[in-house]
Parts: sequence; C-alpha cells; structure tokens
Amino acid sequence: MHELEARGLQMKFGGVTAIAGLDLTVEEGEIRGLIGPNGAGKTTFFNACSGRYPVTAGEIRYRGQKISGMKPHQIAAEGLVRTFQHVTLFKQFSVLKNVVAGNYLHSRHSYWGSLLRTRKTREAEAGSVARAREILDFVGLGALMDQQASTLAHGHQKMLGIAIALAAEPKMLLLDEPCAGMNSDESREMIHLVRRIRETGITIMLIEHDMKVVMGLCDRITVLNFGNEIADGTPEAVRANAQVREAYLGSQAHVA
Amino acid sequence: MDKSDIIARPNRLVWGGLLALALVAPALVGFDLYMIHVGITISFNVALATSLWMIWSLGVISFAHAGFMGIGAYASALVLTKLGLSMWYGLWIGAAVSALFAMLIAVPLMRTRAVYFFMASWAVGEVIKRNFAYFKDFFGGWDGVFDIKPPVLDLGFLQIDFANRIAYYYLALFFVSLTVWIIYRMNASRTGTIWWAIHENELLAQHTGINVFRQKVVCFTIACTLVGVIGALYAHYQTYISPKSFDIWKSEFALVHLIVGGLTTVGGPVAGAISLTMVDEALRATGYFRTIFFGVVLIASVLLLPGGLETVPARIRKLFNRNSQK
Amino acid sequence: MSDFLQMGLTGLSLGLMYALIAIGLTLIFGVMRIIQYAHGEMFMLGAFALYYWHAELGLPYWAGVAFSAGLIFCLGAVLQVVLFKPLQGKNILYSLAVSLGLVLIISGSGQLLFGTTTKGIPSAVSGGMLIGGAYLSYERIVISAVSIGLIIALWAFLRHSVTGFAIRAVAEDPQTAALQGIRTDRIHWIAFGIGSAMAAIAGCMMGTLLSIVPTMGFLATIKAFMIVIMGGLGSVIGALVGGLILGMIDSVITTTISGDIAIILSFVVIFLILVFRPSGLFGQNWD
Amino acid sequence: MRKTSPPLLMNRRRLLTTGAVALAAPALLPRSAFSQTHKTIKIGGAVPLSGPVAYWGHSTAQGFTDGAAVINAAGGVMINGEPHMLEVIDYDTKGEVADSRAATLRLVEQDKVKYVYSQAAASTVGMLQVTEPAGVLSIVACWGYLELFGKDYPLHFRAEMSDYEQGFAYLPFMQEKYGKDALKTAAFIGPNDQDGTDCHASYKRLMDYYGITQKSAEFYNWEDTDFYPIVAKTISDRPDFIVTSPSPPGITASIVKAARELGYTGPISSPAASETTTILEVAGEHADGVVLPVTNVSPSTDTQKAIEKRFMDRFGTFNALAGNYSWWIYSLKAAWEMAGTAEDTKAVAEALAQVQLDDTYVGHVKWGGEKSFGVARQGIYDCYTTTIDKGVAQVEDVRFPALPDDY
Repeated sequence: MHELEARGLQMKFGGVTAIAGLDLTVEEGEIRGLIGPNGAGKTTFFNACSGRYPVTAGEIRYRGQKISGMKPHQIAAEGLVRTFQHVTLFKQFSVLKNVVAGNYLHSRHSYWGSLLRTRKTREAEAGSVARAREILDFVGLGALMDQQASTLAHGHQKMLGIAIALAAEPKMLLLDEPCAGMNSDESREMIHLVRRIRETGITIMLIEHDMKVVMGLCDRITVLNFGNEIADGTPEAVRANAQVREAYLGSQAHVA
Repeated sequence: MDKSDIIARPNRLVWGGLLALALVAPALVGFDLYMIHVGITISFNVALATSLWMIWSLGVISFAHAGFMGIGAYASALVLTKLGLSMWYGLWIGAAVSALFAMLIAVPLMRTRAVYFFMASWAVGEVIKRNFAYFKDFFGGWDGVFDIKPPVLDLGFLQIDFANRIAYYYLALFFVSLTVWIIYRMNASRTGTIWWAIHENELLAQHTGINVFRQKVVCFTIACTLVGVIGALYAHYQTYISPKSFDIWKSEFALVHLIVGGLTTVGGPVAGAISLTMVDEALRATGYFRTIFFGVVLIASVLLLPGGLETVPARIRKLFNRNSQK
Repeated sequence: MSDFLQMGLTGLSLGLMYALIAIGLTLIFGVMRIIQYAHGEMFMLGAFALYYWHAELGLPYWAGVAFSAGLIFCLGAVLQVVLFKPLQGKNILYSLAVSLGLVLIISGSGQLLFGTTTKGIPSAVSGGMLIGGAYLSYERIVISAVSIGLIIALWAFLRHSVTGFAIRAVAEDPQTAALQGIRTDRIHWIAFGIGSAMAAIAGCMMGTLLSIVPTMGFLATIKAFMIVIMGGLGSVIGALVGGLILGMIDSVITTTISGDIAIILSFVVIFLILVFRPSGLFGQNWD
Repeated sequence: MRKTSPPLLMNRRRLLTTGAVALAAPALLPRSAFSQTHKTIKIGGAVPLSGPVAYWGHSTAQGFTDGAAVINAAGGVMINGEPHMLEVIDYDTKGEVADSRAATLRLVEQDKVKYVYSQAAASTVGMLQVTEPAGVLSIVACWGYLELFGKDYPLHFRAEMSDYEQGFAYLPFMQEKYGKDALKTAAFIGPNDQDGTDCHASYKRLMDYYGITQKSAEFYNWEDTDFYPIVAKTISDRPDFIVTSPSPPGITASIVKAARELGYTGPISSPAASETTTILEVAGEHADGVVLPVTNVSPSTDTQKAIEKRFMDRFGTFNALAGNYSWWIYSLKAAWEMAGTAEDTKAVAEALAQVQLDDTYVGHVKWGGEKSFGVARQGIYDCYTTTIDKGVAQVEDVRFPALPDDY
C-alpha cells in the first residue's frame, strides 16, 4: 500500500485550473522530488495534501486513508506534515518555544491540567521541552535556543521551520523549497539534514528549483507543468527527458 | 523559555507584594469607605481588563466584553429578584449563562478575523445590551433591575453580611485574585503556548495539529465565563443595574486599560486597570474637565509610553544598567 | 399609500445623509486602515463651525459650508501628523485608543466651548412640496443632492485623479507606493484631511436639518462604522448603498414597528455580513 | 540561565503601584481637611455635567452656586445666632447611575456632606441608594420615578413638579385655549432611558385622571438626529395633541418641525423644554401650536429680572429651568433657620416640609403631597406656561396647579 497516493486530483480556483487530473504515488522511506517551472502547481499540490485548500475533484490517500476532505490539523495528526515556501514561524517566540509549540500533537494537554499544574501536565511539558531540545540539536540550531525567532538569519529560519515540522513527529514530511535563498554551503548542509531525516524513517517529498540539490537527493522525481505530470522517474531519466527540458527552457530545447 | 515567558514567570515577590498591599489597603486608608469603594471598582476593572487580555492572547479584541458582563449580572440579579436565590447561587448561574451564550455566539463569531472580529463583537455587544432594554417586562427595560441585595454568608459560628463594604472589598478581592490567578496560570502553561501560537501565526498553528477553531471557542468561552462572574459581583455590589451599565463605553475602557497597561503579559492589564481607575477617580473633582483630562492621559500614555506600563521596569533596568556602565 | 411614499422619501433622504457621513470614514478607515473613532466629532465640529459662521456672524450659508470643510480638513491633517503618524506600522489597536482619547477631549471641550444648550442652523432653503400626499421639503432635496454630488466627486477623485490614485496605492501597499516615488506621509494627511472634511460637510447638512449639540458625534460615528462595514471597506459605492440600506431600515422599521427593533435589526445585519461576507457588499477583503 | 537582576532594583509591580498611589493620593484626600475658619454647611451636588442630560445638570448647579454666593454675601445662614457659610461641591455623574453612586459616596463619606442635590433620573437613582441609608437630605428635580422607589424615603424632596403635577396647570389652560372636546386623545414621545420612562409614567397617570385616551408612546435614542420616522408613526393614528417629555429645546424643535412638515396640526406640549430661542431658530416658520409648561421666558417681577441679570453676569447664560431651580437653596436656608440646626437632618426635613416662599423666580412655592408620599416632599409652585403661535413666543398663563384633594 502506498505511503501517499493522489488519484485524478483536480484543483481549480475560479477559472484557473492549477492541477488538472494528477495521479501520483510515493512509497515509504523514499525521498521524492517534485519539480517544474513556476506556476506548475507544485505548491498547490502541497496545499491540497495538507488540507489548506479544498480539493476540487479526485482523491488523496495517505497510508490508504482518504485525507482529501480533512482539515489541516487532522491531516497533521495522521502524520503528514508540511513546511511552507515562505518563512513561517512564531516570530515573537524563542527558537525553543517555536519547536515546543510544534510539539502540540505529542504532549498531553488539558485545560484543568494547565490550571492546576498537575504532575501529568508538568511531566508532559518537560517532556515536550526535552524533545524540542533534541530536535534543535538534530537540526543544528542547539546554540540559538533562547534567541527570538525573528532575529535569526534566513538560513537558520528555514532550518527552524523544518524543526517545527519535525516536532509534530511526522511519518511523512512535505518540504516546500527548503533551499530557497540559501548559498551553496547552506544548501549542502540542508542536503545532509534531509538525508539524516530520511534515515530516521520519515518519507520525504520536496519541491526544489536548485537542480544540484534535487539530483543529489531524490530517489525519484515527478515533473509537473501547467498542472499535468509530464515525466516521472530516476533523476538521470528525468534529466534526459526532452519534454522536461522543453518545459524548463522553453522552445529552444535543443540547446546542449 | 522565551521573552514573554521570562517576564511571565512567577516573580513571586512582585505578585505577593501586590496582593499583600491590596490586603492591607483598607487599613492603610484608615477604613475610609469612599477609598474602599474605589478599591472595589479597581478590582472589577482589573478583572475586566485581564479577561479581555485572555481573548487578546488569541490575537483579537472582543467589544462584546461588557455585554457578557451584563449577561452574568442580569442572570444573577434576576435569579435573586424573581426566584429569591442569593448571590451564592447567582454567581454560578451567571457564569453558566454567560458561558452558554459565549459558546453559542463564538461559533459564528470565530469565523471572522482581526478587524472584522472586532466589529462583529461590537455588534454582538450592542445586540445584548439592547435586548436587555427591549424586553421591558422580563429585564426591566431601560429602568433596569432594582434592589439586588448583597448576600449574607452564614457559617454557623460566623455571619458575614456583605452589605458591609469592607467585607465586600475582600470578597471582590478574592474573586479578582482568583480570576487573575486562573488567567496567569493558563497563560504560563501549554494552553498559553497554544493560544499565543494562534496569535502569532494561525496558519502554522493549524498545520502543526492545533484545532484552531475549537481552541478559539474554548478561550472565548472561558474569558466570558470569568467576566460573567465579575458581572454578578458587580450587580450585587451596585444593587442596581440597567442596560446603560453595560454599554460600549465599559468595553472601551477595558480596552484602554489593556493598551495603556501593556499587551504582552498579564501584568499589563493589571497595572493599566489600577492606575487608570485611580486617575479617573482622582479627576472626579475636576468637574467639566474630567473627560478631557482622561482623554489627554490616554493619548499621552499611548504615544509617550509605547508598549504600555509593563515596559516601565525594563526601561528603568536599561537606564539603571546604562548608569552603572558609565 | 402616502404613508409608504412618506416612508420611502424619508428613508431615501435619511440614507443619503448617512452615506454622506460614511464616505469620509471610507477614506480614513477603509482606505488608510485607521480606526478613527473621532469621525463623529469631526461631523460635530463641522456643524458648529457652520453655526458660528452662518447663525452667529450671519455670513452666507454656502460659504460657511466651504469654510467649515476647509477648517476641518486642516484639523484632520494636523491630527494625522501629530497623533496618528507615530502609530503607523503599529498594531491597529493603538490608533483606536488614540482616537478614543480624541473623542473624550473633543466632546468634553465641545460642551465647554459651545455650551450644553442645543442650537439650530437656519437653512438656506425653506418650504417644501407635496408628492402624492407625502411631504418633501426643499431642504431635504438640496441635502440629498449635495450628498449624491459629494459621493460621485469622491468616487471620481479616487478613481481618476492622480492624488486619488496615489491614496489607493498607499492603502494597497505603502512600501511599493513609496518605491514608486509617492510621498506616503503627504498622502496620509491629505486622505485624513479629506475624510474629515467630508464628515464636516455632512455635519453642516445635518445641522441645518436638525438641531446640533456637542454630544451628537457619538451616534454619527456608530452609523458611519455600520455603513462602511455593510458597504465594504474602502468602497465608495458600498458606502452609498450601505447608507441607503440603513436609512431604509431606520425609516421603515421605526415607522412600522419601533425604533428599538430598527437598531437591533441593523446590528444583526452587520453581524451576519461580517461573519458570512467580511468584505461587505462591494469592498475587497483586507487580508 | 536568567541573568540575576541586581537585588536593590525596585520590583516591577511594587514600583508601579507605589508610583500610581503617590500620583493619585493628594487628589483623593477629603477636601475638608483644608482651611476651616468658621462654621460651614456643605451642600453636595451629584449632577450630570457631561453627557446628553448635561443641559439640566448645569442649570441645577448654577442655581446652587449663585444662591450660595448671594447668601454668603448677606452674612450666611443664621442658626441660633451663629452665621454659617455655605460651601457647594459638585461632582459630575456623566448621567450614569453607577457613576452617580460613586460621586455621592465621595460626597457623603469623604466630604461628610449632609445635603445633596441631583438632577435627572439616572443620577437621582444612583444618589438615592447612598443618601437615604446615610440619613442625608436630598433635593432633586426628577420626573415621577417615585413609584419605583415606593414611599419610605422621608429625607428625599422632589423640588420640581413631574409631568403629573404640572399637568394640573397646563392641561386646564390647554382645554380653555383649544376647547375640552378638541383634546380627547393624546400621544407621547420621549427618550429611551429612565427619564423617558419616568415622564411616561406621570403622563399616563395625568391622562387617566383627565380621562384622555392615550394613543401611541414612542421612544427615541438620545443622540438620534432625524425625528421624521418617529413623528410619522406617532401622528399616523391622528392623536388630538402630543406630549414630548423630557425633551430639551433642540429635540422639541425637531419634533415640532417634523410634525408640522408631515401635516400634523394639533398642539404639542413639552414640559422640559425651557427656552424658546432654539425652537424658533430650528423650527423656523413651523414653530406653531407649541405649549411649554413651567417655562417663564419673559421674567416680569423684579426678583425674576434680578435673578436673570445675576445669572447672565455670573454664568453668561440663563434659561427658565435655571430660574425654576434657583429657589431650592433658599428653601433649605429657611428650613435650617426654622429648625435651628444643620446637623439633625430629620428636624431639617420636617421644617423644610413647612417652608413657604413667595418672591422666587416661580412666584409662590409650597411643599405638598403628604397623602401621596407620607411626607410633604413635592414642591408645588406657580406655573408659567409659555406658548409659541405662528413664531411668536409669549407667557400666556400663570396659575397654581389645581391638584386633586387626595394628593
């Protein structure tokens, strides 16, 4: 049974068709790339999977269960968590509190517990803080724990976004342009991190424009253009595919 | 933890000091009944401002706040005048009724955001007030409800008649401290983290698994229940309530106390409510100029003290450090 | 039959007057996103400016309206620069708190300066005519004409004039507008001045039709906010339609059932619009 | 991990509250703590000086301020041969019940005042909750809410007549002027708050007594600007005459103008509109058929002229209401001198009930109403009724209200 499966997925906003009939499957433990020119429908697909926008037609199944009708918080509870293209953080919070907030699903919370500070609540909160420290060390932000999120450098803010997603203990992670706006050694660091995340057993699907990152990381790549899938396969097969080159470079596809 | 937590962490010395000062205050002012009345008014305003701050932790301001205080007040008043049940029952009935209405109204209200929420809550407050005025036979219309007797606490060996103002001062102080403690405790815990996460970035909060809609409804309901209880206390203290006691000006002054006090910690509304209630009472002797002076104080504190009274200690600490470094 | 016609005519002229108050607010609240609670006070000051100009000094009526509009334009501009400019970029609640302070100061000092007795401004036009049993005074016709004229003028100003375009650009995105060379600070106080001047003119019109008292600003603010929300933030046509709806509700419901119901009903309508269609009838959604 | 703050640093919260208390304390201290040369009698005022009913609040305060100055200039109040000076302290109540209660608490508990005056229903209701239990004598102008408060208020005096008592002066006059059978039905328009409901209660009792059937009763919002809809509804079932109360001159003018424009020709009576200039200004040529009870716009006797002149010099404004309230302080003076004490409010109250004055702004004044209220606490005086016909305002009638004998 596939980890993530889209069948006949359609996404329409008013007259605009962002995704026109997409069939796609992702297997467990895979690092899947999703590439295509701007406006191809990549982020729209992520928005559909995460429940941010309602699905116009077709179906999305995660581990066999239909999630295309669910609300974002229910989908996150199923283990499918996403990050965002633009930096989205809890700006006023400290780095540590950002990740603690992200850990909501896995720390018991009750209003009475919060009020009376019962032992269970204190333990849950301590456990949450400990888990957050672990994740921050894993991601490499251990030293910046007490800094306010808004004061971090761009690269670190992207890393924090991933840390927050990891705090939700996902089984599958949708990374939306993790290396956008990063220089080469920051990208190299990100590649290394994604590999280490996959080793913990989390399936990954990522949208990325930096071909070096995509080719280096992904086991399989799907290419979208104007909401349709035009290619699917190993990185080498996709690079050689004429249609992909044409979609990216426009009509002068024959340029070497 | 983070910036807001450091300030919010129980600085026991400060909160203990304030509570001690409040407990001793009647003796300090030589049991001057008028000053004790000012003390009771301060307690009500503190509770009103802090419960409004609780809603602000979601990122929105509710202008229906005085309306829900009215619901609590009318519920406990009518329970007394019509069914003869004393305030000890009226408090809980008032709390339950405003909680019920808060939940019913929160479901549609929470679909709105930022300024739209603000305007929608204003409309809710107006509808609540004008329904008190319209249903003459049940709510007493614009005449309001008369002689809401304060209760008598009968502990067998001790009878406390709360018509005595000093007794009522301590009763009000107890309920207000309870309210501030509840709000402070909820904020300093995981619940506070959830609500402030919704405040900071609702989209991200939803995608990390927080059911934002349910959290908003729960927070709104708790805040309105707390203000309902204060409404019941207010009714039994004033012994007379009318729709005009819960009009928009009360919500506006609660907001003003919040803004002048400071928006980031629970210390803000407490400081704002205490200082501005004193200023308003002190200006009473200035007759015509009262509203004018209050307007000037309001504008001056917003413009000259961005961030509100709660930033004063941080500013002094900075000043203090700068002097010591020189 | 004449009762219905009377209700209709009253509702129409009432609606246009309410729209006149609201279009100023459309500019300040809808476009510049400042919660100007003291909009009603500008309305009141405009009325009193005309009262002292026309009734006390006996100077010509229409010159008085222009004088009052100019005076309140300057007041609005000064207020924006002194009070609201430091709050730019800050949370919108701060602009609410400052404008609340303004309400207290202006209405309080209004009672001191103008005294508490109600005053009336003799109107430039008198008499009226009967249409099928319903009475319509020339005064109301003139005022309705002025309202329509001003609404169209503001609509045209915002749509076609350079400054109007600049105001809408600054409201849309201040940073990008600044990059295009628009002096945003200047636009802010111009927009604020025009909005306040509109309220002043509405004050003059309403002042001649009815009596004026320093505390009349409060209800005008409430009506203006209701209309701007109903019509849609930032939309001039929305203010016109919102004003007419509110005018009709006030006229018809008050005449048939009772005043209290009319007000409760209009607030319920406001609530439903905000919950199910936040951008109002014509406005664009803010966020 | 948190940097240890220097110990001597003032704790955040204590600094805040001590600073605030230091700032506010002097203003809260009782005023009487200051200079105390000779015996004084303090009179407190819990009156609306801001808000929609400020118009009446100011007139009341002017009556007391002027009266105190005149009495002090003439050597003060002689009690057992000892002169007592008068000191008037008034606090604004914003026309709200809770604020009025707070103001009265300050007057009674801090300024130790034994005599309080108030104005308008909301402020009076707030004040009464404090004065009666504290044994403080109160004198107010308010319209007919006594039914809500019942009879057990021995120290409470209502110096101004409600629509009910005034009716026994202006209704007979209107019946003479327009004819008895021309005034078979009446309608009511008033504000939607305590004042409005009070006046409506008195209006209803009056009409029931005279057997006049009552048509619609409409209530407007204080800040309402357009009266067309309400007037259209009121005149839709053709009442013979309209009573609007308590409506200040401006609102009365708007109602008259709307009624005339909508074709209504019956007389309109407004017991609380106390001056005609605004009505003439606002209603213009529509100002016709207007009856203003208890309003003396052209002071005729020398005392009335003297009062008008003094008010103009002292306050710059004068209206008939301020004149109507100006006799209150003199009746208190007579009561103190008669009772020989200013401390024992019960004795002063009994004395006040017997006081009768003659040369006041409202002519002959006496207190009545023992049968209705258990104590003669209702001020009754000559009623000057001003009418406006075809833009001409004149005092058309003066008569003492012919109250029913069981009153």
